[in-house]
Amino acid sequence: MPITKALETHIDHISILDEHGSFDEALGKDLIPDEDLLKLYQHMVVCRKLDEIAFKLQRSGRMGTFPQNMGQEATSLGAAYMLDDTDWMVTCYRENCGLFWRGLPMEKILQHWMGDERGNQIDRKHYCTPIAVPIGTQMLHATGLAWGAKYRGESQIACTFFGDGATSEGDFHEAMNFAANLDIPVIFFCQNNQWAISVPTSIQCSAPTVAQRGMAYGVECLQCDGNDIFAVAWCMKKAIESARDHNRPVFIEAVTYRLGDHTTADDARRYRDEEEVALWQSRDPLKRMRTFLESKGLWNDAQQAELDEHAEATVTAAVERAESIETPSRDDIFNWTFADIPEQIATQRDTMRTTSIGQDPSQIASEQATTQA
Amino acid sequence: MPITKALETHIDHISILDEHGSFDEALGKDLIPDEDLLKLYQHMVVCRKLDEIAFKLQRSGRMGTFPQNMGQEATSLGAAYMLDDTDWMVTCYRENCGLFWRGLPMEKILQHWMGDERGNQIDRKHYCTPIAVPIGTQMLHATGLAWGAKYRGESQIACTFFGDGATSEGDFHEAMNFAANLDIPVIFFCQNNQWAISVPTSIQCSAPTVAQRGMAYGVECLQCDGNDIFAVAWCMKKAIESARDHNRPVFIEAVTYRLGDHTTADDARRYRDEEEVALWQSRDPLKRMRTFLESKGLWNDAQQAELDEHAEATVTAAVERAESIETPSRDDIFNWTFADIPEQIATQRDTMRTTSIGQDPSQIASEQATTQA
Amino acid sequence: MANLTLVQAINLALVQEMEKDERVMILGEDVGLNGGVFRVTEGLFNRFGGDRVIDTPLAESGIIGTSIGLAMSGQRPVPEIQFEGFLGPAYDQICSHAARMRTRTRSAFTVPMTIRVPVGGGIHAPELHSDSPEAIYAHQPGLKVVMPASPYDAKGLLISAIRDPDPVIFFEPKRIYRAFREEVPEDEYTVPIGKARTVCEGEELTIVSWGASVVQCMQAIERSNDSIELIDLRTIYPIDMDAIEASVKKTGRCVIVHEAPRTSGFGAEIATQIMERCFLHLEAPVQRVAGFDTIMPYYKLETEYLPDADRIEKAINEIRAY
Amino acid sequence: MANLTLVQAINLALVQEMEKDERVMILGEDVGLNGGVFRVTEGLFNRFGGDRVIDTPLAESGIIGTSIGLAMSGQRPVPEIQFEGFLGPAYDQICSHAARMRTRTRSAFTVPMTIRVPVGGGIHAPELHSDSPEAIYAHQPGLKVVMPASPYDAKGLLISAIRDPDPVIFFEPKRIYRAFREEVPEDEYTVPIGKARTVCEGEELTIVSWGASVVQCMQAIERSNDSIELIDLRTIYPIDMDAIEASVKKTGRCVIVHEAPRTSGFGAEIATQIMERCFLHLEAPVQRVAGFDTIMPYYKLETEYLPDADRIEKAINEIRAY
Ligand SMILES: Cc1ncc(C[n+]2csc(CCOP(=O)(O)OP(=O)(O)O)c2C)c(N)n1
Ligand SMILES: Cc1ncc(C[n+]2csc(CCOP(=O)(O)OP(=O)(O)O)c2C)c(N)n1
Ligand SMILES: [Mg+2]
Ligand SMILES: [Mg+2]
Repeated sequence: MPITKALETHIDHISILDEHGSFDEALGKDLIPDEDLLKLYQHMVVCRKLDEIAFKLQRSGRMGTFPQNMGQEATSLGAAYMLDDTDWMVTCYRENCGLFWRGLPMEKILQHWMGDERGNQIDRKHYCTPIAVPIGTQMLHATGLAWGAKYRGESQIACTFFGDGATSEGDFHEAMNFAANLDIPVIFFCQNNQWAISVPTSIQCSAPTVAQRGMAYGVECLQCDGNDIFAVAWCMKKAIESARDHNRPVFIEAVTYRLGDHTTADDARRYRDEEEVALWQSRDPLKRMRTFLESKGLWNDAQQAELDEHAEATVTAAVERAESIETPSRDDIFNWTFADIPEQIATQRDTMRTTSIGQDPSQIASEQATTQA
Repeated sequence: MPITKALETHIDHISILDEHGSFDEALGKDLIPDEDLLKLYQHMVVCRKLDEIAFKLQRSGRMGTFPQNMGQEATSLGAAYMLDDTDWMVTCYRENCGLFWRGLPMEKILQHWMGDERGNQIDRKHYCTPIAVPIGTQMLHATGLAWGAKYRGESQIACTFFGDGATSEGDFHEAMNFAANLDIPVIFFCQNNQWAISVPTSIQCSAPTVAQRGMAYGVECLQCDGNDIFAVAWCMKKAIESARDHNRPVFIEAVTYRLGDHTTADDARRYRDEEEVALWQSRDPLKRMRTFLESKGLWNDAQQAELDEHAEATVTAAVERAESIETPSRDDIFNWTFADIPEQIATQRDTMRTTSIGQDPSQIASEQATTQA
Repeated sequence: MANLTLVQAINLALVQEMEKDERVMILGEDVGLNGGVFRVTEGLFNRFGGDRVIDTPLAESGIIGTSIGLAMSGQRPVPEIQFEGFLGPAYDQICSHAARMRTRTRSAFTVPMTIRVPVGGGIHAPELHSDSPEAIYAHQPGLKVVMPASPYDAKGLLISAIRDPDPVIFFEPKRIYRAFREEVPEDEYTVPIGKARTVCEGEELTIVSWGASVVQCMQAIERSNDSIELIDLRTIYPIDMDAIEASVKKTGRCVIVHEAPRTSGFGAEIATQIMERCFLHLEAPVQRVAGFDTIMPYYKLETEYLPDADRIEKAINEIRAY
Repeated sequence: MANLTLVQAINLALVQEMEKDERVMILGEDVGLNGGVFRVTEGLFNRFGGDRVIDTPLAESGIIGTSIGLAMSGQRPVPEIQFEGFLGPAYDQICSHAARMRTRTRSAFTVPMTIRVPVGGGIHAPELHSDSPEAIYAHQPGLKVVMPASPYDAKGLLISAIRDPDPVIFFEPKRIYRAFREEVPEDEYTVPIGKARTVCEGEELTIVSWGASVVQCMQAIERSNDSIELIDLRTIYPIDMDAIEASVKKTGRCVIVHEAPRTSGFGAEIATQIMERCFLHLEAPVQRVAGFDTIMPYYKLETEYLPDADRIEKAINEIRAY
């Protein structure tokens, strides 16, 4: 046979709780206990509240740019929920919901977007890495972090999060390829939220799925409804097994939608239709979860009212904490460049406001002495 | 259905004339006329002779590093044969056989590896780009070249060549992704010769095929026996159609083998088995072609003897031409940096051996005058 | 004549060059319908269509690498990199290919491409949105590096850059994108690459600067009683040393102001060439007011990092007193 | 003590650090069974196994990016980039991440990583195998940049680099990989990062150089009748200006020699700091003997490009006669 099949393959799409409220028992049963479901839902609501308040803070000049999570809460949260507490979460900047689940204090995120590096001074016990501004670069760090754990014989894995846009960067390819070929336990979790600022996913990936990006490396690829926390959890379960037990990376595409602007510096009305937004609003993971909980008799309006209040209070308190942190000192510009600050930098620090030289100011004096001599 | 198929796909492997001499009439008939077959074979033999002579030149200090084509002649040649003369061939450094088919003078290649930029001063009528030293980078240029042609409404396409190792670089990913999403007519032609210097393909790509790299972008992916010029031609025909008529890129993996060292600076015995080499020697595209031609009564020993002589003479003449080219002038270091050489570079050029300053030497004089004044 | 911001002047230059020359194409992230995150390419997508104003995948090496191919094929690409901090992924294509193609092929292939990049600090942006990497690219032979400090120059220099037969990195100081307006002729004109501009003349001290810092230099000069000459470099490479030399030979004193880290910043090159050319005219060492050898801080501290009129004034005084 | 080449000295340092510290891992292209294209890692794969000496996919950004992750996780990666011309694809990971991680996270995460890179011209290699990009990385805050000029220093500096808590780019001048041997102690020792070495003392002129060019400087000094002090920088950043200042204050004259292009090369920084610190001691402008503002030529012309003893001698004479 001159034409033979060198490979046959396919991609599964997972959906458990769909936008019409139908729930697949076969896959969904026992995936998430009811008490956890309640916690997860409450968590999402708090995170959504942060989006609302952060937006106002930015508009009133109390914060810089802020990227909202709105519409995508189920993705990072579903993933964080399934991971062990000591697995690395290597995120981008649109995973607040998952990070808070990890215990990362909300004021850290606020502080970061308020222009203070200490927001990224994350206690290592959270196993979270700093916000990654350059798109597509952090997957390599995730690969290295997981590799390090594997090297030391630890069972820790890494899960790295990124957008549809990030999959266009070369580093994404290199990270997946390293993980696949060197057997490194990383889960590559793509939040396909349909947009990279103003550029639609079709320009990042014109293939039928983003999930098939992973086929290039021979790793398992899964696509799921990213607004369905059950589907996310199901995929994560499979992926965690594959990574933890077999050192095999997995690629997950969670199909979701960025309900808000790209950041508070953006105005999405310039480039996308109201209709599209409305359609996705009907698929909102918060609504879906609430309806589901209500249908199970686990939730009611009174509880919601209480939760809304709690969310407002939680976020407001975090904002207060963030705003009450003292401004960093000028010296901080210099003191973190190296473990030991070289003389040259120390001099720049010590003279930054007293002389323009940035060199040992005694030089000026001595030179002047010489001049006069 | 909670688990649905988001995608089903496969990869075809093409083989027409196999290593045992069996020929698939269904696919192979009329693909290459007999008279062309003879020319192609002769061409391969000449190219193989260049490898042999270049190796000796390097060993005797008459040339720098040289990368042999040995074992891979059918790949670039089969591709060049199928392309139009005005389609771009955007190569790496292991495609001499295809480039000579294009009419690129052999002395150009020699001159390049003898350390002379003029070896890359390629007449644009050949539609070949310079030798690309940084691995994996030239596919983006191919994409741009094809894009330019498409923009101007020309029917020209580009075919870019690279090794298995190159597919690990981020630029490879970005090039395929641009071509796929912006509908740019480029053929991505991977010569999977099993090695990237000392690193086997399994470390570059542990997936069952390299061909599936293309699946990430939703483009057509083909795998063929790269030592079978018919299979290469068959894939190219399909790919050219797709690119020229539909602006769709195609990814071709030609499975072949680097019979020689990586370059003359390498010693492959350090890292690979004799047995593996012997196996692939039995699949040598030149042997295969000769046997086929003989079986069709198109070739005999006398013709071979004549061809061997012709090859030796051709290569020797090219070497003579390359070696008789005058050494470039010192000024050449400077004269090609910009279309108009800025004053500063001109001064560096004009003073490089007369003063160390690299600045206007009149300065020295005038400053000295001032000193004395 | 119209009273334009720097953003508007650049937009106008792009429109005029695209109308004049079919080969000009704009490509980058969000440059299409959205008009760029700074709105520099606003209106171009509607005016020239999606074939000439192209939203690309999010991949800087891809943007520059395909632009190199486009240029080699005869087009005049004007790729945009969204912020200077994202030049990094494209560094290799810029330095290993764009800068070398002419030399490598002895002009058989050339790369007439203008890379537009917003540059510098002071807009309260996140990390990697506030750097000043001009010295990096000035050190790479085969590149021209341009940075206008005014709307008039921005238009004229950009037109020169697009018409230039070689690759140009066109840095746009984002702090002054909309900081002030200037009369900008509607007709096309060019400002030559490689020629500095004397912003104001003076006898006692020369300040050399470029980009957004020119504004701070002017503030410091206004405060000072000394007679100070201000040179806006406009082009980093090739540098206009003749202008600097003439000025420093006159004044005998020089202060260089830039945002980039001090060590190995472009100020060092200028100071060294001044020493080479004006040694016996110098009354004091050339002084640098620059960013520090540290990562540009997040925005709570960014004004401490950027050279301001205070620091420039100190330098002036120190050098005058030397 | 053994009489070793620079390659052997580096190999020895790697062996000793790997034996001492389990966290040390080597990764790169062809570093495994093949022992690296220059055989610097020869024998390590067999000795330490494939978990610690890893042949990676052919992807420089991947090598550095995963090394950053390894370092963040507590390892001490020593990635190799095969030639300095292939640092380009890794530029972004080096400058946007490795250099910034400590500052960005206020030391919550750090990147103790040593990037080994063969550097410089003179070995008759193809394009992009002969460059000298040290000034590029010296301009990036957060990186240390080291370049030994002798086997003894190579071993001691590499051990310091591997133990350093911050990222170090360790440039290995390939022209002198095997050019000469030197006594190298078998015991481990360190040479501190940030301290220059006075190769020979002199009274009339100071030469500052680094890497392979130190050899050409010594040739020029041997030819000269003047009393010349030669300083081998050893570390580019942080620079040992105290050593240079002391020498130039004594001699009053200075020549800087480097292979990299002249404009914005690290020579400019040194010359400028000399002016800042020794202005009234200088008898002549500091002189640079450097590569040119052109692409490093292919090997037929490479010796014309590289500073040789003739050009250094001319500089000495010009500056002495000034
Ligand atoms: C390397 C790099 N290029 C460009 C940018 C500017 N930028 C910030 S976010 C963004 C879009 C990211 O899209 P995606 O990856 O889909 O993530 P999303 O914002 O949708 O969550 C761009 C282009 C950047 N931060 N880094
Ligand atoms: C960016 C870059 N990294 C490393 C090298 C050094 N190098 C030259 S050839 C080569 C292997 C290339 O392998 P492959 O792509 O399979 O091509 P082949 O030589 O097998 O034809 C390497 C690592 C390079 N030239 N460019
Ligand atoms: Mg997105
Ligand atoms: Mg190969």
